[in-house]
Amino acid sequence: MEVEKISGLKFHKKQDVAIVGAGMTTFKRRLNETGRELSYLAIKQALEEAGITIDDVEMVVMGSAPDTFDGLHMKSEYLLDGSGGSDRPYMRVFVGGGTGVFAPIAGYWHVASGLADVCLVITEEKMSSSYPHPQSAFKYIWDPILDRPLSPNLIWIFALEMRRYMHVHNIKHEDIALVSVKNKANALDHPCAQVAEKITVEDVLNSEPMALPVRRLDVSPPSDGAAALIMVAPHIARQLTDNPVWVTGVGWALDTTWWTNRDLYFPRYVAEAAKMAYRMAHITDPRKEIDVAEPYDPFDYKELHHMEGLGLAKKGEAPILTREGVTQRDGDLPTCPSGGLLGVGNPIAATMGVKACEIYWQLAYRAGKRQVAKEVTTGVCQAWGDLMQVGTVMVMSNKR
Amino acid sequence: MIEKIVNPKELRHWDGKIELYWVYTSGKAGDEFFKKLKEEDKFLAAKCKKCGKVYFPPRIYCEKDFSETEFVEVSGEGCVRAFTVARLDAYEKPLDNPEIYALIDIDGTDGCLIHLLGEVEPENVEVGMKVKPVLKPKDEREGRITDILYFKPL
Amino acid sequence: MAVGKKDIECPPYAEGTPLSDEDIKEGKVTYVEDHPDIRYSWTAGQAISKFLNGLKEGKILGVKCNKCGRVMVPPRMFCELCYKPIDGWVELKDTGTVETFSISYIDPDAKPLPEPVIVAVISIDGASPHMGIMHILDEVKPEDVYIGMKVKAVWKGEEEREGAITDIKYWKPVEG
Amino acid sequence: MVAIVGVGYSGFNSTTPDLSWKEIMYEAALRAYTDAGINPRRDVDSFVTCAEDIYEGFAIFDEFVPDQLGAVVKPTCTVCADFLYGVATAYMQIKSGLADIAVVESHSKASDIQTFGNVVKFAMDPIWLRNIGNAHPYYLAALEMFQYMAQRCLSEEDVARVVVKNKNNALLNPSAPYAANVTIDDVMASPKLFDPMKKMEIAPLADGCVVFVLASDEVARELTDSPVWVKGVGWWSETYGYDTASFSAMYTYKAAKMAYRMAGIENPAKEVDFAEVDDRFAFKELQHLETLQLAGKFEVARLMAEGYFDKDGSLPVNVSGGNLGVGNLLECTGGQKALEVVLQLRGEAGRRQLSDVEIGVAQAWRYLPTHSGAVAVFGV
Repeated sequence: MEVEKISGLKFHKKQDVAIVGAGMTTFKRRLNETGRELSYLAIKQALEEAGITIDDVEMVVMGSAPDTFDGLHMKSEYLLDGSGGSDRPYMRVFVGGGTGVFAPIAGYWHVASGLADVCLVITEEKMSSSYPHPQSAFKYIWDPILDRPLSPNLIWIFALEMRRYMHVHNIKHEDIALVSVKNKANALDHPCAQVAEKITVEDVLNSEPMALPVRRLDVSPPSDGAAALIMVAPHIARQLTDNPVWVTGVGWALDTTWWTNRDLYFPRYVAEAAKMAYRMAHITDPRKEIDVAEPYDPFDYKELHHMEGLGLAKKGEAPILTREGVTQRDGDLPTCPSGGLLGVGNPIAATMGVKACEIYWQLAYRAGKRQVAKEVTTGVCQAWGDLMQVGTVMVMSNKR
Repeated sequence: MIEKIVNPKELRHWDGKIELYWVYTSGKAGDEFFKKLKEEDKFLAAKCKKCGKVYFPPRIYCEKDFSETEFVEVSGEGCVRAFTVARLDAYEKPLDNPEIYALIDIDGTDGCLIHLLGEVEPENVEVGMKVKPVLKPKDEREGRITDILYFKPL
Repeated sequence: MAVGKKDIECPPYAEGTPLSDEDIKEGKVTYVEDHPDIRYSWTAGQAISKFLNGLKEGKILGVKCNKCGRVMVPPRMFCELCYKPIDGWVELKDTGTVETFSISYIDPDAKPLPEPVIVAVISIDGASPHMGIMHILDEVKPEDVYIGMKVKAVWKGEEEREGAITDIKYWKPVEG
Repeated sequence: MVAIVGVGYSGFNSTTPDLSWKEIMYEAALRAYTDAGINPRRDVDSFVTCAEDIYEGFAIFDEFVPDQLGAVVKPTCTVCADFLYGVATAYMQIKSGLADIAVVESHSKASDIQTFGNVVKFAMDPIWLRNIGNAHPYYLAALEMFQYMAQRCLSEEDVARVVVKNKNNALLNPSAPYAANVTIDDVMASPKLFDPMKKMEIAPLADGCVVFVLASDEVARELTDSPVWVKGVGWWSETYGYDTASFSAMYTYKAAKMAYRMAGIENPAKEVDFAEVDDRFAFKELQHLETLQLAGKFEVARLMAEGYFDKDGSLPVNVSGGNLGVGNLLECTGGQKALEVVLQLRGEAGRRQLSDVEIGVAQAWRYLPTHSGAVAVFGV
């Protein structure tokens, strides 16, 4: 089956887009704060880092995943006042789990189109509101007629995809478990982390089975949290900082609803999204030109899967790179230096804090203890969502 | 579409629901408010430390300037700004007892609360009428907005 | 515009107030519970109505597109790749191949299941390659399932069938 | 400049038992692509759908979007807001060079929802508002109406006239399921469900789908000789809480200001030829006309009574029949408004065609319980 190419893009934007500040809350299984209070706390941090006040913000982009978590229909409206949306143009974008990177992409077009010079991007998730378990909310992502009568659990799709990936490339679970080990250890340096710990491959392989091949420690935990990002036009960035981080490429793609009609071993939706972003960023050889990466890692195999989709590894090569230590924080291609979703937590949309925000901090050399060893100029972050359908990719650089 | 079903009996529907139990924590400001109400029969509002706007219901931030707020105590009494007599329930079936909803400006604050009015006939409700909250007995309170049963004329 | 970026060594973060399940149960914080009654009756539409009616008769129906040559299941009224109406209906076999599978120990609410369930994507014989549906496997031990295994649908009795995906009880290995 | 080069729609009906949500989207999209003369698989750079999950009955509706729009493995996203927000999104994507051709879709499958009152309630603040009393959340609109009528010294007839105008306008619109030849006496006799709001002043639900194809200046001129231009677009949120809300549709005032500035309109009452505004509650039309600055604060009701906003008046409003005639289309409300404006500007509005129209305004609110909305200015 042939996938048609994205055509006609000239990228004749009005102005460049810089990131000048980011902030996030701690990610925890359950927080007392309401969603809007969490948003407020994250925004405060981002405004402080950028050195601006809420009055300087012209437009707000909200990213938040299913309404069924927070338990609110139209939840962007509910979150509005704590999200800085009061008395401003305010819009929520939503591509399922991919929202974590899609929200800053939407922030990008708010600024690049010239409609806003200062745009606040806020992502929030309060998964703990959903009882008996946050996973219960995922019952309703399935097709109501063809899938829901089979009483599916969300983990199923991952297990099915993971099995296919392992089968096609003949990958052992041991190699996949290394990702979980790496990310949970990386997260020890993240003050917001929920499940940072030193574990071994054996711990992963012996953890409780959920939907085999997926076991407990292959999975990131549900969390509450929020993250914010400030995106500005060049003339504003110049006033605020000497070294802003530029958004050089964005891309997103949504694959067919009929996920059972596709071969799941390769995330072509990520590949298409990456192709768009790389073309915009003039990247021809991502493996060489990308210095640090934050692929989406809600499950350990997903990091590998997405590295291949992003062109950071050849098909089936990501587990080998991981085994050789290339993806460690001091490796040649540091991957998920933040600790990712596996270590820091997975408040669906608010994972922007460990994806887009982390790449910003890495490229601005502000990541503190998490700063990668090598010199960095270009980084990529990516998220994924829906029924294994969405790829969202953003490329950033500290050189314009 | 090239072909379509012409026999309406062959058209299908599928019934289902979105059914979950949600637990909403009241949050930082809400927790403070409801605990105070439950234990001490007192009402809290929140005053912006920068612009002085007094929020009711209270919140930990000023939504206009994003400054912090501080709690201030208020009486909980207020004036009716607008009201309506609702005759349908959420299923659009007639309510046995029509409910009077009112928008009540809470004294000493810039905010208001939407709540029920009680101990008054619809025809006697007026704009500007002073009302005060009627609380559940202390041992029945749960720390929720429904601890206020309704507002009644002062 | 204000003063500009402060020199912060570590990226900023805000501390939330963590709670445990016990804190909620013991009423350490105030909270509201809700269990709204939200119901739907989704219109199945042209394609899925016909598919469900087919299941009631013990048939799996697919559709074909003459432009790309694909035979698709579940059926749809248009080919999403060619963006044109489908060219006809095809009755598929009730046998297929396991594309991928998982052994699930948890139910939709993440509670442990008494017995693990085997779930699989099964590509249906008669449809194009990888054209599958998700369904349950049974009459096989979890350790004996493999990718590429041939399976066959086990239907409910004719009078029990109601035109639902669950009219197929499960899929079992084809003997021999 | 950004242009609309194709429109398509399906509906509008009170129910659609024969088509699933996917199939109404497909029908509308196919018509829009044919209208624009494009192939979505080859020509479209970005697809935007406007949907709210709980209106659809899914946790993530975005999943079920790409196939029927021809968007498989292409840039596609959901904006959780009204159709006009989607137009704004497509506008920005085109302006930022991410797309040359962008498609905006929105639909309502309200007939799938069995418990609409509970769905709206589910959007209300769970801590401070949702569980007070047992009434249908329409009471929130009634409270706002009460205050608005008091502030503007309106009589019940003033509001009832909106219903008479719109339901009668709808008689000329073949896609308006709630058209009726009602008189002011009929409306006044309709039961008061939420004092002072009457049954007929609440727009009933309807199904339908609207798809627009937007293109950049250059591409639009290649595709068509007579594009309709998106002259300006604005969206604004006032607040969420009823304690901080203005109760006078400030969201529309601010959104309109943004859109008018973009369109270079200084005196909207003079420069705008006709408007399609959100009238899902009859009083909202008056409120929105005022905040769109199409009439003075205290003049709206008088002008309405004088026939100024009739289809043969100086500034026709809701010629399509509005939501009172077409129905409450949920997030597609702005879609129906924008569609009518485009059809009128193109001269394709059939028997309800207005003469000599060049600038039209579409406006939508995000419905209960919000204080957000969007405005778009279209012109030829």
